[in-house]
Amino acid sequence: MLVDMKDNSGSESEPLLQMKGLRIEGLSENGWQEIVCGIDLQLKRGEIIGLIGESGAGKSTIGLAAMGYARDGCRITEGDIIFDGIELRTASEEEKRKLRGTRISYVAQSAAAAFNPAHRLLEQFAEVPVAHKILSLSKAKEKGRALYRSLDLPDPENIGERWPHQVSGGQLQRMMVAMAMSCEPDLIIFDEPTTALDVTTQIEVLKTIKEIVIDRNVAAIYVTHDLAVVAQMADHLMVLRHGNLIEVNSTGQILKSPKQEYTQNLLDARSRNEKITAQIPNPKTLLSIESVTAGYGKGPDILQDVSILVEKGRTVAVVGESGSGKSTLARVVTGLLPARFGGIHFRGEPLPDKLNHREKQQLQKVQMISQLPDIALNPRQRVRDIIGRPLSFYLGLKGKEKEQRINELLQQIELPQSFIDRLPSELSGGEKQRICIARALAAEPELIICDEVTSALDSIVAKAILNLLQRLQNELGVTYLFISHDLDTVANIADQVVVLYAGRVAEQGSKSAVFQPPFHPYTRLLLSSVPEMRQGWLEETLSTREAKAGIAREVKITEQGCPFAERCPIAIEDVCVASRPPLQTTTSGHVYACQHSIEVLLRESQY
Amino acid sequence: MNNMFKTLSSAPLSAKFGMIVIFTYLVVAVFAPLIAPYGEREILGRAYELWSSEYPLGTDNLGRDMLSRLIYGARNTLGLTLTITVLAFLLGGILGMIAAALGGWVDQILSRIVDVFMAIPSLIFALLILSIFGTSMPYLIATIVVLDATRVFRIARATAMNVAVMDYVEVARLRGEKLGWVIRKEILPNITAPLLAEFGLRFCFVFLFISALSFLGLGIQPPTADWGSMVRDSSTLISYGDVTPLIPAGAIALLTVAVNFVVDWMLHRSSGLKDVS
Amino acid sequence: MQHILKIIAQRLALGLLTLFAISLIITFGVELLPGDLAQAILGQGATPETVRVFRLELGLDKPPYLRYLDWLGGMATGDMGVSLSNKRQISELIGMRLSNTLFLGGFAALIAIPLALTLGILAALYRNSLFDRTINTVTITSISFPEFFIAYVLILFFAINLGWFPGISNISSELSLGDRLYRTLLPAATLTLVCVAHMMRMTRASIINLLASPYIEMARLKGIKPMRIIMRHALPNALAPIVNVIALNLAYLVVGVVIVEVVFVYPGLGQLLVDSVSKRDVPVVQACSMIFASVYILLNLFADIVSIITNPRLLYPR
Amino acid sequence: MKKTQINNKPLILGRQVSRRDFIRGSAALGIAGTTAGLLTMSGSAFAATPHRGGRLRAGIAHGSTTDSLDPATYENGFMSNVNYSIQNHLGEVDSTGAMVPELAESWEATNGAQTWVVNLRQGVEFSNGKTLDADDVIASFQHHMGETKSPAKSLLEQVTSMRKDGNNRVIFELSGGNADFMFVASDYHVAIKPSKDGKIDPTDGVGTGPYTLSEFEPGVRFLGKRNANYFKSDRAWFDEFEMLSIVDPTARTNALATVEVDTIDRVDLKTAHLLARKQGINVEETTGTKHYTFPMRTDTAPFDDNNVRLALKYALKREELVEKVLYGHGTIGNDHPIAPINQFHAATLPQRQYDLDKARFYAKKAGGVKVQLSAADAAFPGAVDAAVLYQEHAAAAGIEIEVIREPNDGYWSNVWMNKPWGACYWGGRPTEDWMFSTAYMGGASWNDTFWQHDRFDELLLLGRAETNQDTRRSIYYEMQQIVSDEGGVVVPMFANYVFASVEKVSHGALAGNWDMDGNKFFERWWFAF
Repeated sequence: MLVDMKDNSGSESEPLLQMKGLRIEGLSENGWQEIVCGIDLQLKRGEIIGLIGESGAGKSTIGLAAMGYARDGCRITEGDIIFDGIELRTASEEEKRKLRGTRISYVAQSAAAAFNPAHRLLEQFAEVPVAHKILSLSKAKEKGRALYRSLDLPDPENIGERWPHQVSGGQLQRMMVAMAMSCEPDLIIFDEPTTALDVTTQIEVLKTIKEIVIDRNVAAIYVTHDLAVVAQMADHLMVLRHGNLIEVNSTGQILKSPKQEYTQNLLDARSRNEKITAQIPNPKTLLSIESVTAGYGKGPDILQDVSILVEKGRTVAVVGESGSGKSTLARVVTGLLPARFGGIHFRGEPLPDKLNHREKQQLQKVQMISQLPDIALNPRQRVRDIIGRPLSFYLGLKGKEKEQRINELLQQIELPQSFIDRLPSELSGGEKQRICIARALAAEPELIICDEVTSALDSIVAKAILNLLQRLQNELGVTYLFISHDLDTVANIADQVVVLYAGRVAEQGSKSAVFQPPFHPYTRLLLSSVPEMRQGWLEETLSTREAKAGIAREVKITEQGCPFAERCPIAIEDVCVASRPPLQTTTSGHVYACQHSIEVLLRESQY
Repeated sequence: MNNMFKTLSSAPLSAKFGMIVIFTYLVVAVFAPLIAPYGEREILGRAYELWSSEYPLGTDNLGRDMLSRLIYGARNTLGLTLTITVLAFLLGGILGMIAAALGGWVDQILSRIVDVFMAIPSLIFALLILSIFGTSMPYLIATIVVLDATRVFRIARATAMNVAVMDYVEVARLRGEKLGWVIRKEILPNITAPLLAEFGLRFCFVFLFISALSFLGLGIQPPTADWGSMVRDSSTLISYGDVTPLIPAGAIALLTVAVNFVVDWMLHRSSGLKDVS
Repeated sequence: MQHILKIIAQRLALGLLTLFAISLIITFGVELLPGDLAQAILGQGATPETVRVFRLELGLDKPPYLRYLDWLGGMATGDMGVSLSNKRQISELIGMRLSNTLFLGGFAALIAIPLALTLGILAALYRNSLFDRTINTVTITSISFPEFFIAYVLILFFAINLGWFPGISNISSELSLGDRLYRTLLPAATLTLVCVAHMMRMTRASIINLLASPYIEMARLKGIKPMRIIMRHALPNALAPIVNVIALNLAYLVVGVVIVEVVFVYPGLGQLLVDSVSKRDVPVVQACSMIFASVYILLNLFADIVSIITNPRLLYPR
Repeated sequence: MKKTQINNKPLILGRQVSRRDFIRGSAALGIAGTTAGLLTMSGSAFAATPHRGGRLRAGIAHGSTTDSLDPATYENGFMSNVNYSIQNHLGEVDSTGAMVPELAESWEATNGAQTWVVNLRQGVEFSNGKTLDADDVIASFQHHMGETKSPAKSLLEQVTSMRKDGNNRVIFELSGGNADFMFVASDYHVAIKPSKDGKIDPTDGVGTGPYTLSEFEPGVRFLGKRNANYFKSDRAWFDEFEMLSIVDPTARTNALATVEVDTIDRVDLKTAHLLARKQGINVEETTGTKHYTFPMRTDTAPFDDNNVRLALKYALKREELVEKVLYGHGTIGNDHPIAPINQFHAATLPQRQYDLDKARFYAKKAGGVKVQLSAADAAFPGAVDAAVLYQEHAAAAGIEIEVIREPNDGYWSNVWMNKPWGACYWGGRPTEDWMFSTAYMGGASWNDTFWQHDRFDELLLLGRAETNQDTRRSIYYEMQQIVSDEGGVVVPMFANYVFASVEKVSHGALAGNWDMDGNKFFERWWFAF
């Protein structure tokens, strides 16, 4: 019935999906509040519209509303949602259920969470066509395998027999895109499908989406906060903020000449704003990590022979894909994970391996800020207690003195004093991260380890946090060990850059040296994978040899040879796989781990 | 304070009912001597007198006023149960949090000890201990406390484990905080909701366990009125359809139901599930 | 698979260690009990002389640790020894009782587990409906009454007033299976009432807990029917905590039924244990405790295995 | 058949109250014509002619998984019934309280009752086919003599030799004259079992009894099939006899109410009147010498002061205990152990009353009384309630009694004769001398009051030797008075045996020496229809 309708319904001019005056409310502590405030949207067949905005903009809610669906704690209060002539707001649950999965399908942000861990991937692929009686189980599975094959998934015949946890994040996300196609729907909702991925992985997923949507002429709503990403996909963009429409236009127009200030801010947040490294006379080494090798339990070495020098007052950034050992490095420095070999010196003195062997003063001088402010703040403590504790613990401050210092700190992190009595649940993500910074500052540290401090934040907020960190460094002279997977962020804040790959240093040196040729092949891959704010970038990048060789591969920790050899476009056959790349240091103190000479790398970088 | 009233008034009907019942019981327990028409052990009339204006619920097997016994029973039973439950939570809760916070061999040793205790049938364990040391109040309390502490340990450890992996606990440890502070300030406030719910359930189980012990003759010393013994003393009457034993049994059941209603509501609140549909 | 076997082996070894610890505690405990078997059995007839002879006959003159070692040696070779009081082989003594206990426990489980699961699933499906509230209230009420009281009330209504079932559940080997089931229905019903609430509530809670997960939302957005979402998407992932609670309750059905045995005159293991404690019949107490502890340990192991099997992450590590 | 009274060592007759308690001594034996009282609460269980057939199912309040068939270990009512149903003894007590021959055909005492010649019944067969002879009797006795754990050992210590005179005659030589020897020789432990090479197999379950052992699951169930060769032709009417151990009183009542069993012992006194009202159920009771006591250790302060003892004796409302603990199924006591049905019961001795003035007077004399009373329902059913009532009664006289509820478990080894004051249960003895010498003679092993009274001990010896009835009466009167006024025991009441059956269960005159027709209901009763 439905299948028939699909074939003869609607003319080209008639929109496939139409939303008029859509209003959605959400339940909060203060009762029902409007989170989508009268949105109109039109989507034709084969058209892709991008919904862009920061968190809380209501973009996912609108995306889901296109399926006639409101999450628990949300309700659609007004407006029309007409899909192919069917009014979804008045349609019965059963009618909507029959549309979902068959004519409108959904791709969630995190495939790892959205695939049911208890079932094999192909079974989940086949579930929709079988449940909706469109295909038999064997036919459905066959179709799945065919789709996997056409999407260049590795081992397409058998990958479907795996469980979700056995497949890497990027592949999983691509299989979710495939699953959305199981019944060849008219409309697919993409809900931030690449947000949680590394840049290199992001490219492969974007490629898959592109193949599916554009090549098969499916209409799509693409929800994201990343303009650069959506610029590669969408014909039109809707910029949203707090449930309101800010601007809607063709993608090209928005990128070129945004009409609203907010849109401009979004564009600016993605722009690279490189920090100029100031010269410091007689730089002093604050922290030196010497040939550290570390791992968990009886597992393999996650870090191998890593040596890093951090100068006082500088920012050293550690970059790499997930699994490269960045966070492990942070744990070794903080003492949470004693190193297997090697040592750490802090202010010229050896720092004990284990946390509980460190003296209070040593603990005080090294502070850490971590990735997820949500779980870094005790939900039962007020800001006063959170910031106040290090003050009383390390500095013995009490009463008025402490209160005053807390206020100073709040001022430093640009939050009003009224925040002192708030609970973390009453703060936004950016505010929480500021509190984390204040807590670290309260200890009056010399070194702050920043572990992906901006990756959970919206771009504008992240930018503000980076500015804050930079300001604090300028004012207080604090040193940062800055861990990030985002090269833009690193470019914005770092003086020195360490590129980690599979637990080893691939390249390290001053930022200018690392981000300019000669490139280490891995650095080059990373740099080329960062989306650029222009249409057509994706196609270009996909055609580079780095992308061809480097994407769609997992990071593997190897004992011998160069771990990157498999993904390296200029790997020397037999040599790179077999023997460890030598460390080459230039006169400027720049270090490469590569079989190729600097000259060769320089030449290849021009390619 | 205002907040609390707001929360309470938003409670569903069942929870409100539960809170009213618990409150009533507490009032009765605290003011037992003022409320009860007769003394706890005063022998007034013949055995099993019928309900009358003089004895609103009749008399028990020794001719004591049933209503007065019931009221004093609230005091004794609730007091004892509360004491035991609180002690069990102190013991099991603290050890559970320590096990979770420290991990490693401390956790291993504590967990294995608890395993051993849990594998011994609790009634048998109680029988053994109470046979050895007699059923005096301290031993009765100690025995049930130990038994229940093992259960509390498990839940406290499990919930504390979830909290212990949180970044803010790591931050506290990085700061160099001592174990006591980590447990008291970082872990405990975040597991109070499940612990409170468990407290309600434990309270009921202790309550029923004391009744079971009373049934086996190992409960509270006479002539102290306790509901379990009151049920047992008149349980043979049930076979004749007499309602006498129903009264103390009903009192036990009503309180347990009430506590469970409140616990349900608290669990629902703490789970953060927004069930609107 | 190897992973599971390894875990099973580890847990069994740990279980043996637990059993060993328990046997020590029990021995120590029973030794601490005032009086010994000779005194307990002879009672008033216990003159110093008869007690001396009896003790000699029982081997109670040996120091406790030697008797414990003897017992341990016997256990290691699978010999549970003989009851001190009536010289019967403990294996034989326990055999019938254990099978009775397992029969009753199994019967109760057969009613209670499907009932609890069904009610829990339905309650989760129709959460916050009148049905859900009713089921919740009824089950809470059922666990709020003391166990013996539930038993007495069931007897009053179904045995004495209605005459549908016997007032006691004495069973003997002569009975057919049907008769046995008929005669044990009331105690099984009592046990069901006692333990169904716990399991049902856990089922409901774990399922509801999962309903907020992204893959459930995904299933909804795939247009899967609500019942199928619960059964196929939520239940397999909710199984681990549910099975844990089921295991605890099953253990209770075997271990904790002394009161039901007393009230229904059902010849099970609990009564044997209570009797043996009161008579200080150490080998029987030991044997019963070992069985109870083993049941507990094995059921927990079973629950763990189910959690592993239902969790592909554990079953098929990367 | 000669009947002389000679003192002997205490007789232990096993446990009765609940599965954890004990009864001491045998019950009402109608010496010289005293009969056990019989009261019938409802209906009449007398039915004209005995009728053969059916399976009698009894719910018995005792039985433990630790029970053994060994006669040396019989200790509760369940095993007493098993004993009497599969085995016989030399003699038995009939409904008039007289000792009559059972496996003995006749007996004769000579030499001042120091030599007893017992002639055995001929042609009696054991259930294993063996015919009863003198060797079996001697071997059965020997099981309880010498190196043995049998509680009957002390009882049979007076036997210096046993020899057979032909296959059917056994001659017992005693260390001193004892006219009551046949009571001793028929003690329930001394079941006659077949011998092989001069020994019996104590646990083979073989006997000459009315039923043959078919199934026995200790603490659960006993099933006997009628012994077709039973030598008593007018007994054992049922084809089968089944016994269930039902310890919980409610369960026992339920079993009877749903006719899962035909008869139960130890009816819950609280609800006996309700049970009697039920259609088709008869509740009956017999009265005997069973009494409940509160023995004080007179060797321990403060009970070594007779003022304390008297203060406590006056501070108890006995009637209320009978009403609320026995629910009327008993009679009040007068602080001595001799029952109204005993031959020399001191009926003229003034009944001790609840007298607060006297209680206060003696308490004041003692310098105030503040004591602990240990009780458990193991002592007797309702002992804890009785203690609580006592506490309340005494409080009115300013006497402070703290009731300690002891665990039932181990009550007799830890509390009785250990704690200064406790609750206790005595089955009583058929004769004054027997009772007194068991528990009141200075130094007697079960003198649970640790009481030593020279005049009393002197009278005891006098009475044992005395043959003049009137002189004996005055001796025993004086002894009862001494115990009542100076002894360490509070005897508040004598308790009845109460049991219930469905209507079709019929019987003749009931024996009162034990519960349930002398624990022989299965061979004496029958189904009326």
